Amino acid sequence: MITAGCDIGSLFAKAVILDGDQLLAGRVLRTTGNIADEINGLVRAVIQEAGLERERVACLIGTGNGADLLPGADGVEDVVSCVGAASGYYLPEIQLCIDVGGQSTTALLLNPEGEVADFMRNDKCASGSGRFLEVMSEKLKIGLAEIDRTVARSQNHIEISNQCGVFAESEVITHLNNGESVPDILAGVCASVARMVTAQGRRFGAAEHYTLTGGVAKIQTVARIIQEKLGGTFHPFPSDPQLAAAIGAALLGQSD
Amino acid sequence: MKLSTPTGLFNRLSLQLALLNRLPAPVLDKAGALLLAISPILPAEMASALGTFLAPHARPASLAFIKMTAKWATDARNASRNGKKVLLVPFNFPCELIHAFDSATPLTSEVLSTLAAAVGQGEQYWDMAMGLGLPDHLCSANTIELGSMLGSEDFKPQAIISAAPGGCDVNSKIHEFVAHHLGIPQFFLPKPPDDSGRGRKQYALYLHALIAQLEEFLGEELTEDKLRRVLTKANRCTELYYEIWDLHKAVPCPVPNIFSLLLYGTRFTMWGTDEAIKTLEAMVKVCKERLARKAYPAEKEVARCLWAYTSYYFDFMGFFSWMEERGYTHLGDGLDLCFPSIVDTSSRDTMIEGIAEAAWNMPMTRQVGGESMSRSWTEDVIYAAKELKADCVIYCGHHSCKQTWSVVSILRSELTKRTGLPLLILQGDSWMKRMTPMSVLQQEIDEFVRNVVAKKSLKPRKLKDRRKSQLVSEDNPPAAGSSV
Amino acid sequence: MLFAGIDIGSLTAEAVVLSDGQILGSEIISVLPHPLDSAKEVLGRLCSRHGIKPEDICYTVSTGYGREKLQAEGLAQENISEISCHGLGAWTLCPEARTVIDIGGQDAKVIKIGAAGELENFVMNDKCAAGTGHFLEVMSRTLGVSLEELGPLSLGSRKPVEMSNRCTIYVETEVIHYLQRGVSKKDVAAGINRAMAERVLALARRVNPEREVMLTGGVAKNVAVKNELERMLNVKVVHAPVDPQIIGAFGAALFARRKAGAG
Amino acid sequence: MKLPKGEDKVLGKVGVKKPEALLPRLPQKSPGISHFEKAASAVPGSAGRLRRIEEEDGAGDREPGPGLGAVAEAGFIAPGWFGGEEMDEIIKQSAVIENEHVKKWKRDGGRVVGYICLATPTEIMDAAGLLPYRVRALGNSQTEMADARLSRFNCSFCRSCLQLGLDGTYDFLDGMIETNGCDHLRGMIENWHYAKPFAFLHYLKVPHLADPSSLKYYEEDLRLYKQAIENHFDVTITEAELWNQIQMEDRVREKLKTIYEMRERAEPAFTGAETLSLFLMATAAPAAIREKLLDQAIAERKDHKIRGYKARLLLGGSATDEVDFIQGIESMGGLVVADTLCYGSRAFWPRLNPAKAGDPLQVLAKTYLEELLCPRMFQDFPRRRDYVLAAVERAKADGVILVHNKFCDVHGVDNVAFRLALEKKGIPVLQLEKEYGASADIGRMKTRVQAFLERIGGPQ
Repeated sequence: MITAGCDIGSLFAKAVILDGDQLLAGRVLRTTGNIADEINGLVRAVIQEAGLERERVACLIGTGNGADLLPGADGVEDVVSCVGAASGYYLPEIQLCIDVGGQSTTALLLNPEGEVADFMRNDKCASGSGRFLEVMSEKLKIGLAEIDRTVARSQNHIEISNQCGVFAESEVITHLNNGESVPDILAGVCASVARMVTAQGRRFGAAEHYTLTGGVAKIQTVARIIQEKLGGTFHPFPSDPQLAAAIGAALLGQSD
Repeated sequence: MKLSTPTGLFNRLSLQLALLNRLPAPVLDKAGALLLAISPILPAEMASALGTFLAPHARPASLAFIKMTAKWATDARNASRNGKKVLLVPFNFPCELIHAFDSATPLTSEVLSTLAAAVGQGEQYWDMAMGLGLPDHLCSANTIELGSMLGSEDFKPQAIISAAPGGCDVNSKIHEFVAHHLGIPQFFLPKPPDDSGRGRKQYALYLHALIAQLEEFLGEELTEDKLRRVLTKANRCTELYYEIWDLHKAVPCPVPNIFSLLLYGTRFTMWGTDEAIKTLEAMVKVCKERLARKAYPAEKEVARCLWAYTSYYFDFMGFFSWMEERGYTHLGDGLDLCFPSIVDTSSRDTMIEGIAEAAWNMPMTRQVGGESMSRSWTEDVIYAAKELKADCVIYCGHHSCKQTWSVVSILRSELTKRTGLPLLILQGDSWMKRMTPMSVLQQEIDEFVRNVVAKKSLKPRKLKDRRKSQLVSEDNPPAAGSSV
Repeated sequence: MLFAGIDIGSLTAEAVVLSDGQILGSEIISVLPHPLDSAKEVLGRLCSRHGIKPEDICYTVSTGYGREKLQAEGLAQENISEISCHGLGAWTLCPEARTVIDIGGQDAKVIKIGAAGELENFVMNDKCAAGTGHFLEVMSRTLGVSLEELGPLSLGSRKPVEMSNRCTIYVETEVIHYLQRGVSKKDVAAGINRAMAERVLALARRVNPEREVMLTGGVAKNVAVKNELERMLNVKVVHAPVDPQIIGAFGAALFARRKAGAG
Repeated sequence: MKLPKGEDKVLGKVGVKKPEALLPRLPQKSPGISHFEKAASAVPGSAGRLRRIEEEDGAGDREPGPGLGAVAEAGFIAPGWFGGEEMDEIIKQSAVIENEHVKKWKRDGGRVVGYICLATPTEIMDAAGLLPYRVRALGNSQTEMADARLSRFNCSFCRSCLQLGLDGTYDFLDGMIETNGCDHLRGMIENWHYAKPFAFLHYLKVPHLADPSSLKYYEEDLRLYKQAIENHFDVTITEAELWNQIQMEDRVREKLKTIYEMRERAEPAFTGAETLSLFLMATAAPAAIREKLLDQAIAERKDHKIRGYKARLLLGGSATDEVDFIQGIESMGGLVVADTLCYGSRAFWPRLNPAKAGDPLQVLAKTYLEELLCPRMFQDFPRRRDYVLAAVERAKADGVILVHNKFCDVHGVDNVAFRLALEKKGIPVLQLEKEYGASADIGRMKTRVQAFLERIGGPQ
């Protein structure tokens, strides 16, 4: 059966097409105010990328904060259910999935059946989220895609200790003014995000096997620090981790 | 009567309540029905408050509660005219002690803030306190009411009693600040964090000292008769408290969600008065009738939620009915966990001892004022969760509750270990919508119930046989062209 | 004799050059990652536009976030906090306005000036960082309008949306939420401007603002925030006779003139 | 555009001074020569950016001494303007948690018991032959282990301490004395103990009032504390030994007070950052060493004079052991000449009565409870206010900086009340709310402090 999943988050919309449990196509789109058209376009594009006709898609499932904005959806699922389904299905050995989204970090505890046993969102402030990382790298005029390459040039450890995103930005400016290099500061920002994510990941206690999903999981620098700090065995999500919720949605579309 | 609109929180509220109180009971009842009838044309929030308070299944008790609150506020409003002094007390203080004095009347600061939140007026008074430069991590339950006293032409009490030292730094501190700022005396009932019995003894000493100070301040002796008059009624309240407690146990729960608030609203303001008895009796009556009819507001009871500490009051109480509509039962929150005892009314000493016992067990004092903040709180939550057959616990995460925030991770692990019950940790200010909007909180509760609590009762969604799968083949990388 | 003031903020950099006590010229640019680059760029542009050589400037005072760096690297002889600079600049332009509200990129500040222009008191946002220029910048970007448009856009709104979040990053999501659900940009912009004014209000209350208030910094150009503040604080916002964004740099230049003994 | 008249006067008033005050951040070390001799023989023009404030007064620059590199390697920024051998050593040792004195004590078989709150009479531990160690975080800001337990709404100082507890930094502790200092502190110790139980934990319950019945209660609690120590460590604490320790502690307090007096002089002998380092050392070393170190510091700085600062400041507020933070203020020319900090004057200002009369525990109870200068006491705001006002007057402070860690309620509120009281007396106040250990936060703080210094002018 061919199903589609579409995850409309706070900053990005993602869409995937699954054939059974095989990923045919996936796309990520930065959304702006004109969401209805964008989502329509995104779904069309991903279907096209899979080389299919719309009729072949048996079921389109929406998830995310903006799930209600998905035109022609056959159903809506919680992000937690979707991320849980995707990580639990493809990574049967994990007990914990840390999903780092645009504005929050969620720790999902999975039971041996791969179902969500419990989950916990992060504290009120947005640090430790994708948006935090984005704001900081914008300040340094580094695109998200260049973070890893930039940090690779870092020679010194700079510490960013403020947890408030806006105050952390002023910390970044202070470091710039002190003549610290952009790679060093960026390394500090990544470490700071990783610490927040780690703290969230530890809230259920130590997990032997875990994975990371969400856009931030793509930043190798952050993912690596999280792995160092958490210990245990890290299982990389077998596709673009930013697509995890969309994949889970499509997967749940197959479950009936 | 002055015609200008009063500015302060208490002045406004007490005027509104005084007007209500003038109405004869049948008229009030009719007025309630009328208000409800016109609620569709009222602003949505106002309608939701009325909908919650005056919903037919809760109305008899709510009306009794409104009358009781009106009496409480009017007594304070007219205190000086009647030769009485108004004592500002915190919620974790046995107000029956003040009711026993002829020359004093208690006002509870947190209840005033809650009422302000219920009519959407909280934020403006909070801003007045912030205007003084007070930190924004204070407790809004106190700061809203005290901000009004500090920043507007509001009514001022004659003295403040603080029962928070030992239970809550924030409350104690803001009380001290206000007493100092207004230049009024402050009396204390601190809680020694000691479970060995030594602390309890010292607590009784503090209470005796407090009574002596109050007698001197009021120029009135607290006689055995006065105590007995109030405590006999308090004992009746206690009986009714446990009746309501027991009624909670039935599945589906016959107790309307808003009764959690009505119950402790009564405990914190008028315990030991006829009005309190009437309110509690009305509540019991409603619950019993509903039990007999097996009435439940929603199609079915989806989740039985025990709230670990406070609930949310900033959305005109609509939150309680929202839960009911979704089949989420509110089994009460931490503020309901005050476990009163029947007081031995045989002598002045036994009665004061009874008050000490009641004070020692007031919410917050009893839990986070214990020798271990986490242990006493955990024990109570686990006890209540088991007794009331909860299937989940929700912590509202009021940002000011530093004590509970400090140990909520311990509560969670103990709860999971000992009962297997999940705990949802939310982050919202109970009294102000600024921290987290209600829509977000509701979303989180829904998500929690759907994914963790009620999953068992839902249709199981079997994915294909689970197997470790290659999501994509090597030659067909996904999301090509996708960007971060 | 020429004197310069350079204000390196977190979002923009400004330079002002004074000649004989008059503003010879001013320049505003968006900051570059390094404050030195920003300073060289903004001053360079100013100089070339007005046909002066940087060497002709006999004294320079730096202010803003990059102020120390500029001095350490010899681009300025002296650094003075933006609070003093905004105070002096505003007072010089408009001596009757004793309260200055400056909303910068990272900080909002309310400054009280004495009768003779001295810094009497000030408060800055120590709490959550919402209520700063950064907030408006993020929000206008989310709305897809320029900072300048944000004010006029909201003027016709009858039903400003209510921003229930305090955190900038969360408000951003709230804005997206409203837009996605078809609320008009006008009402969202009005909600943003009101939220901004509310945050400044709490700060301003702490110093009892005088009847006449001057707004400096980029936000001063936002007519809606100005209107809201006038209403909420019951004050009159006076207009600076120059671009309100250059007042910090102007104050710095005044200090430079004074320091060089040419005052 | 013409400038209005009178602008000149104005600028004079705003009072900005040449910002030469980039103080040397590292102590100088030059064996055999005390710092004032060094100052006299300083070579002008050689220290580059690390210019001393005194250069204004013609003392000139001087060469950074040897030892500088070694200190820098130790990974901290020492607070000194001047070295002096002993001071250098003290500063160096005070910047590490398990310092050499503690290490030696442990090597020699000694046992160390931690405490945090200043309502903990350390004499009882000393009398039992234990080393009382006041827990500190020294600016640590990485708290991911603690953040998984405490919340973001908890004081960042407490989260930092918990992190160090969980990550093993405090493994040298043989026990802990807990107090109900504040809600954050209680929660911190509960989590520490829950995640990593102490071998010995005693909870000393300190009343929030100081009336006679509370005093009696506290005295009894001290007895329980003494018994708990005796039982667990299998020692007997004699009355004579308690008296010895009370006398010793009083001597330490006297010396600390002397240091504070030297710092409050018209030409102070210690900077604020140095004083904090001394204080930190005096609460993390065996009794004999505590006294010796303080004596040495006093002797070394007897005739030392710090000049050329812009303003004299008093620093008050919540628990902070951040030498960096004070140094940041001082690097702008605001000399911290007095403090009312909990890691500072409040911990030793009340003197003990060493007269050997009556019950020593009673003597301790009276000092530690009745004279406890802490906002956790909910009855004596006027006393705390007067304490601040007196310190301002004594130290001739030009202004007061009141700081509290975000989410610290007791200090957050007290600071507002202090500010109102100080402003009423015409004393300029700067109130700061900050995150503990965010050393880079100094950028944000600096703007405020610099403007404050510009506002109050100070000696020109």
